[in-house]
Amino acid sequence: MDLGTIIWNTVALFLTLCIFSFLYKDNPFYKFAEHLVVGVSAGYFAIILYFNGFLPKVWEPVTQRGEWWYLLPTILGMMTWARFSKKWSWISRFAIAFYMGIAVGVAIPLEMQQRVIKQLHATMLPVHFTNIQGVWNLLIMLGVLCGLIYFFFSMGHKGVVGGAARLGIWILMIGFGAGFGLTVMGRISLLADRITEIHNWYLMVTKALWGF
Amino acid sequence: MSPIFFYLSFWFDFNRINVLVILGLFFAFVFYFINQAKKGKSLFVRRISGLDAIEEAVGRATEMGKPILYISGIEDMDNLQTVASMIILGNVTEMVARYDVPLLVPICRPFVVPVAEEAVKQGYIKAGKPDAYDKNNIRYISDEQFAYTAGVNGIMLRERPAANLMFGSFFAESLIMAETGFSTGAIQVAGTANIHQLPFFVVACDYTIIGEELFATSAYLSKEPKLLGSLKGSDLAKFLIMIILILGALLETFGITEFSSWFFVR
Amino acid sequence: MRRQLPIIIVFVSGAFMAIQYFIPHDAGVFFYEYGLDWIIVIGIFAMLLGIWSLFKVQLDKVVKRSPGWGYSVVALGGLFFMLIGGPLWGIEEGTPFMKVFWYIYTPIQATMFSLLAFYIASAAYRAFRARTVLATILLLTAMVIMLRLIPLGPISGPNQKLATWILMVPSMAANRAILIGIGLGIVATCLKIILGIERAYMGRD
Amino acid sequence: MNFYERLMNLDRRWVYLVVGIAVIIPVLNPFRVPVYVTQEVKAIYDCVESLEPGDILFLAIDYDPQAMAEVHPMAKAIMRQCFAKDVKLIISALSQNGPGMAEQLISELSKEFGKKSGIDYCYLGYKPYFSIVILGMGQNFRIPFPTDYYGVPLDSLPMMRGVQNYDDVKVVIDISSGNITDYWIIYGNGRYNVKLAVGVTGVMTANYYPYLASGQIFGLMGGLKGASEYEVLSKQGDRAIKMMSIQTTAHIVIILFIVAGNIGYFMSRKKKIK
Repeated sequence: MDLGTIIWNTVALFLTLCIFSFLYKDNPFYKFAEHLVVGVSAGYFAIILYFNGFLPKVWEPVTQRGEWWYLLPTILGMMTWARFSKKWSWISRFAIAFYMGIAVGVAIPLEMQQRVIKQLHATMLPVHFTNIQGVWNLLIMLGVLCGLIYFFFSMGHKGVVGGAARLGIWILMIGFGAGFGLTVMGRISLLADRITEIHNWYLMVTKALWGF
Repeated sequence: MSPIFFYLSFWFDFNRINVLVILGLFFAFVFYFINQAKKGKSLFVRRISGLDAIEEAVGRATEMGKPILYISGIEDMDNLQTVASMIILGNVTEMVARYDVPLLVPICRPFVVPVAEEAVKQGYIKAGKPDAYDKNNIRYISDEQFAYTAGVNGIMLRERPAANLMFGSFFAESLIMAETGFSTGAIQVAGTANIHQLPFFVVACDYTIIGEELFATSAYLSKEPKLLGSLKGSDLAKFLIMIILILGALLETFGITEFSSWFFVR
Repeated sequence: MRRQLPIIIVFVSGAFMAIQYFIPHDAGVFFYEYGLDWIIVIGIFAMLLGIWSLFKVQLDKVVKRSPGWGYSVVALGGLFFMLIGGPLWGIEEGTPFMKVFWYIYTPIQATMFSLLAFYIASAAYRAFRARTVLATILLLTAMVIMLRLIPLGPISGPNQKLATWILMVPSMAANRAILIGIGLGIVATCLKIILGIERAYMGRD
Repeated sequence: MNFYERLMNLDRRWVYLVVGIAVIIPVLNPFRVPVYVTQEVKAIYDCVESLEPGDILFLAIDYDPQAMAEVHPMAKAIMRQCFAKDVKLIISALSQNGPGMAEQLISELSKEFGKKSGIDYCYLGYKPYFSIVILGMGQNFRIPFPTDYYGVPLDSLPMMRGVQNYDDVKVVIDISSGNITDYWIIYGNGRYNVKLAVGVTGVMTANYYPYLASGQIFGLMGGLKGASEYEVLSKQGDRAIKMMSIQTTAHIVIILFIVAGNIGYFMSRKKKIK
């Protein structure tokens, strides 16, 4: 075990404890770690974007493969820099417009397919009382119907609609409760991992110092 | 196969005709109601209490002389929840501009910065207070989820906003932010369409905007007739979906599967 | 031109990308992938805006000696170490750039993430009170799901069955209803943006 | 403030402290907790147990290394159970980052049981476009995989002689952390009628119960809980069971806090009404 590894791991341990100290209350250690991670991560992402984004998506296509059409988004990208000037900042709107147009256009058919039609298809199941699954299918369908009624905006929640919407929000709450309960396990695992890391540091240092 | 059909199949994916038909119907509904709205027909919208709470939160911030924090989620502008969030940000700014409290907007993705700047600036202009716009309140923090969370936690604890408004696409950071916000005593209104995070907002925030309500928010807050019209179009689509569902299940029960399999997307 | 052109651009590019979905032709696929590349490339250049915003806010604090300006020095230090260190040493494993990534950035972000174990407990303690019908439903469902992981002897069997039923029937129905609503909401929002009805995000002057 | 009001308004830091302790203790001293075994896991165990020596089981290791904590113990326990019973294995790894991890597991266990590649097991490895691979294997394993992971042609492997496609394997078990499972269900079971069971991560579990109900899969293991159940049944390994001790103590603590909060709430309200 070389000294460098021990020092780096000790730094990591220190920062881990800095963040945990936040559980008690805000304090200088937390502030230090917070500002450090903000600076480091922004720098890290910028550099990674350069190596894994700019080089393969702009530089290499244009200079090595002669795919000149990649210059078009490059120019648009540079237009966002117009925001540095008060007078010219409106130019950046063209970039925003292209970006939004593409994002929105891709989303229209995909969202309709993935969220609406797929769920619709999955819910059209035989409903009957001959076996238990048929009954469950019926309940699922009724649940979906009530849930959808809750999301009606142009009708007040009164009368029959109100009753169905009320049932709808109950069903949504069951969904949320289940979601909450299911997530606890994963979060506990995360904490267990951090504690294991701290324990490993302890084992490493005791081994280095006293040889056991 | 007829030659025309054969030729067409090069230019049109017939596997996806169901998507096209449903989209076409949906567009027709929305157009129809937008036109109705343009003609001046008044359109009713039910109450969404979480959205009424925004006004209350802004009012309280004014009384306390403390800022309002607006968090737009951690995804880029190609996520439609972020887009919706930016539109809501414009509406909220208009509300905030009427009072004299600062609006803080920490941001996670660089490309959201210019969009948020425009939205906030327009909000102030619309409220007739263009000078109140302060560019420095819209801050990029970090692309990294938890670095961003750490930064937002810092703002919550040190600038002590009276209200935290969280609209957009949130992931695991939702509960960290909401719990920190709760500990500072802020009123919290949150909305997201990420189903896996809704439970945490429901548990930790004062009001939660659920799923589709997020996309109805701008119509609700602005009361602009055209937007309300599209809301009505969506409702009609939902009604149609309910009928299709019932019909599909009934046919399926009697062993007729052609109807439901038409909705299968390859 | 400042007002109308962006709206036209949104409409044309949006309609184009929506239509290509229905074209099985290779050209459709090419434009789809190229279109997504546009978004990525524009995003890359926008990074400069982000870095500048961060730099300016932190530098302001240092220059004005606002309270806690020392921490801003830390943030700026971290930022410039990475910005200069990346090109200087490269981004391969073992360089100082990656050491900072593994031993400074990773432990902080992993620990932030793990705070959720505490927050999920405190949120459950505070909010799961049987005050209203809705709160009671939320509380009971979460309890049934959490109890699966606790050995309860004879109760374990029925509880497990109940938990499975909740996940299979009402919870599934809830998720589907929300998903369908969201899908419609998103498509409606997209439509409004393409048609220029909703354009607050782009400025109006 | 009386006792009940205090019970209701505990400072959140007490909650943090107790949760911290409830996790630290079992992390440092993991112990075995009793695990309730569900029918959907037992069905998988019984099926593997019913295989005769020489039968072939197809194990699809379709998860990324990130999901290892949850699903790796499943793959491990099933593989050990098969090796112990002299059941032969065909193994694929259709997730992009998975093949190296699968290879490690195979070489570790084959050494332990003294099993040989090509005789006792055949590791096919990775090919992109999993939906096409799953369909292709329905025709013949040799279509997507002319050679195994180590580059040996399938025809020269003794155990693959006469083994063409899914018809020659008794059962397929897919362990996955992504949507590859859907394709095993749609293509593997739907098209080629393979007898299929799946093991998935905790968050995915709920989505697959309908397939269990409709009989498209005969068994389902979900997350760490499912893995620990399989370990209990097969008596092969106890990693997941020990990890469960952390979950159990933490869940007990959280539930106790919820109960305490509600007792405080109801008792203090009762007092006010009086």
